[in-house]
Amino acid sequence: MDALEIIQRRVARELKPGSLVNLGIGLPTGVSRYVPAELSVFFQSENGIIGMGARPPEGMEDEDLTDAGGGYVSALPGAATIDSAVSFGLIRGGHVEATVLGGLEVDENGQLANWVVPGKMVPGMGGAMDLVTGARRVIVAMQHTARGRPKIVPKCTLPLTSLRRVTLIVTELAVIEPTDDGLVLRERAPGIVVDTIVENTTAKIHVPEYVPEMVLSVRTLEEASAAAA
Amino acid sequence: MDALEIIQRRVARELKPGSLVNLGIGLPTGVSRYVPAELSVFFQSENGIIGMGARPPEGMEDEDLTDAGGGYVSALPGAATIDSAVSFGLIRGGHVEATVLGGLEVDENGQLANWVVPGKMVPGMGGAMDLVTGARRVIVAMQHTARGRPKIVPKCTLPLTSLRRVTLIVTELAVIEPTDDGLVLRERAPGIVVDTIVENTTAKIHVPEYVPEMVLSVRTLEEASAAAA
Amino acid sequence: MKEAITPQAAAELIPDGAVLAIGGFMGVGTPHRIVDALVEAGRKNFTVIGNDAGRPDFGIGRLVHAHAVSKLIVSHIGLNPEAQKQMIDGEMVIDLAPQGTLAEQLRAAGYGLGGVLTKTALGTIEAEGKRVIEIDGEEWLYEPPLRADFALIHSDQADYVGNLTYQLTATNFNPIMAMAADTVICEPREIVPVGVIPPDAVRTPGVLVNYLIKRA
Amino acid sequence: MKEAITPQAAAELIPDGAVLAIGGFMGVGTPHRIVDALVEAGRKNFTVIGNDAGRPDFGIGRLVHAHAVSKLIVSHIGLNPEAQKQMIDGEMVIDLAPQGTLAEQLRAAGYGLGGVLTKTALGTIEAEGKRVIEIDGEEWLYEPPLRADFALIHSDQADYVGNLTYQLTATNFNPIMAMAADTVICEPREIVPVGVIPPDAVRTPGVLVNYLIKRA
Repeated sequence: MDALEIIQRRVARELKPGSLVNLGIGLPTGVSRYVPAELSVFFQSENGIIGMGARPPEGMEDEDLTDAGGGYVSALPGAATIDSAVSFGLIRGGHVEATVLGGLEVDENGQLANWVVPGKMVPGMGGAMDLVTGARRVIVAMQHTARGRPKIVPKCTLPLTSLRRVTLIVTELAVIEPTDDGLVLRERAPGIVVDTIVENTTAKIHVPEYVPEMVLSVRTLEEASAAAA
Repeated sequence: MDALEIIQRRVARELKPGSLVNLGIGLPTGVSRYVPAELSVFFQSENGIIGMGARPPEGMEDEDLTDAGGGYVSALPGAATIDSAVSFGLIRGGHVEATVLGGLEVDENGQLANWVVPGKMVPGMGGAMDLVTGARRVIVAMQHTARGRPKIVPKCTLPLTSLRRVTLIVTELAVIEPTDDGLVLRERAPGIVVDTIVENTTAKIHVPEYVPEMVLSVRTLEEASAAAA
Repeated sequence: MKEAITPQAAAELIPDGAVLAIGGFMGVGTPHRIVDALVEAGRKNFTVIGNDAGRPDFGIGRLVHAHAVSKLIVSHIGLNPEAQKQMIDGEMVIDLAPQGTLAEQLRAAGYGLGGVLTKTALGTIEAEGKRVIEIDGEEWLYEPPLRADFALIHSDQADYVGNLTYQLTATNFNPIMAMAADTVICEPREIVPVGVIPPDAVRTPGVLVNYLIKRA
Repeated sequence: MKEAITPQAAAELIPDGAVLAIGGFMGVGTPHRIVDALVEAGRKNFTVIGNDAGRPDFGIGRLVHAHAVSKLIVSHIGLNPEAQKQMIDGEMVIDLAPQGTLAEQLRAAGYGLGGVLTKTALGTIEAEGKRVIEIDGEEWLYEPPLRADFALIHSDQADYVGNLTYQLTATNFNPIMAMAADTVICEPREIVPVGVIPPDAVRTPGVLVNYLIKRA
């Protein structure tokens, strides 16, 4: 299982049955592969649809049905079209239960930088600032390090996406929860020892006595409902 | 021709072809009788429809199609349903070309009081404050006096509906325009002499040398288009 | 999938003293069966946000008539003398707000905004004691967001995902209130299978709705 | 009744230097024929408000590619290297804004509001130099209304009254922009007779629309 799959599988287990979820472009998009249809998770694409499904078969694409990156998608039964004001009203008004986004850096305050590298990459924030500020839960799904450089740092050096503290950080090594008392190591990836995680993290990280291994199986509706209750 | 008909006929001539117009409940509602269909004036009812038509024949009423007073109406071809936020967005955003409203008092500043008589009648402002503040043109359609007491006064004694200066006052005696220099008498009703208007008005009113008589015929599309141009 | 419950079961969910946003405009588009169930259950002390006080014993007026409302936030009470009487008797507090302001205040709560900057009511007695914010030399009246514990709304169709459509002037405040409450209970005229309402016809996405009321 | 004109005639209405709000999201729901006509007419110095810079030579990117834009107010330029280049070269000013803020700023202009109070971007570099308004001890970022001279929008259907419907994700900013400009020009996929679009299906009332673009 590669790093991406570990992250996507673990994040998928965070999603609640029947909830509204927004997945960022890239790594987060792949999370939906590990969310079975029976969970009735509604994926929002912020360009204007709730109930987004996979890319349709070749030749059945429609130029009016795309995701936020412009890629073709489908509409699942029960889908709804929304304009940009409603779409971001759902995001900013706390109606999106969870958003899954990539990260460049997360720090000991749980603050996220993921939209700009000054002087180098200025793509614009798109909907990222709205999502990180407004979603009920913000899950950062990213590789633990970038070219060997830790991404979980004492203090973000890149411009923040929001002052808001994210809910959870999921990497191919660990699940880390930002709390009032700082970052807490909640889970480690299968076969990964705590020391490896600490070595690859420059932020101070609290390590409880017992750190369980991540479960990476796909949750059934029954399991997901029990976990949400 | 009674007082109401004079007012309604004269106000009807103010409405522009193809424009969005909001008529208040009561006297203003009757203005639509003197606006021929060929003008394509779109009447908004602020409870949620543009393109409101007359009450349907008995037995063809629908409980989901009413005006702001709860009376049954019809939908003309090209009608559109809107929710309350859009409806008042049209009003407050200056998209309503004209509103016609009744008045309790109008004063030398052109300010209108029409929603409350403290200690006596507190019905609530409904949409009146929004309409007077937001419509592009505000036409006050009212009887010149109430039980002999002038309603066009130096300074409103009743609470204002808005700080905004209304566009035009139409009564059964006169058409009066509030301007930077105060109230100006623009027209007199057929057979009415200027002195009668001045006697029935406690506000200072500027009387130009020549005050034409109101025209009360129903405007054709051709006339209305020429007037609007 | 959303549970379809009886109006009585809905009333059981709603405690005395709750803040209710109730859809409708003079009773048109009001969820009458939920209102009736609240009256029958003898609930009390509600704060009710709505367009108007309805008519005596109709629409929101039915709750007023049952003395179930301690505070009413509406734009109009003119067609309900009972509401006027309870206001004068000091039994019920009435907060009047311009219709457009009310719509924007509810929307602001639902959309995560800090409030509304409007010209409506600026400088009138309605603005007394309220904050005025100057922007580039221009004055705007500040009105805070308005949020409810429960939105009680009406729709035309619903599907079991909770997607809603509205019909004609029964739309009014219903879609706005659906965004502005912790729990949304909808009384649809008809519940249809999932997939029957085209995505472009949905006016309120199902994710906003918590409960549907069963057909009578 | 609204006049149906050619894209060329529409371009004639729009002077150099105008502020344009252009619908679409990565070119989906953008009025491509109007954009093409503006490029062909050699118009210059536009301020363009939109979701994004499109792709090179597609969507709003087509105007950027033609060097017709002097200022771009968008949330994203990441998929258009040409926009990045013109920004770095100082040929084009780019004002980045969060997507949700952009939507609310346009809406505020169309709805007669004094601006937007939001948490989005508060305390970030995007908020530098911007006004923060404290309400009940809580800080909110103030963002001003955003209005255009012309809204150039796409729709699915239109009737000759100007009523519009949108389809799926081609909706995006189009209905919001239709409220936020002095002149609204819509490029529908299809123009149908008046009375064919049911009142409940209309998403933009015709009174907002000034011109329709004829079918190709």
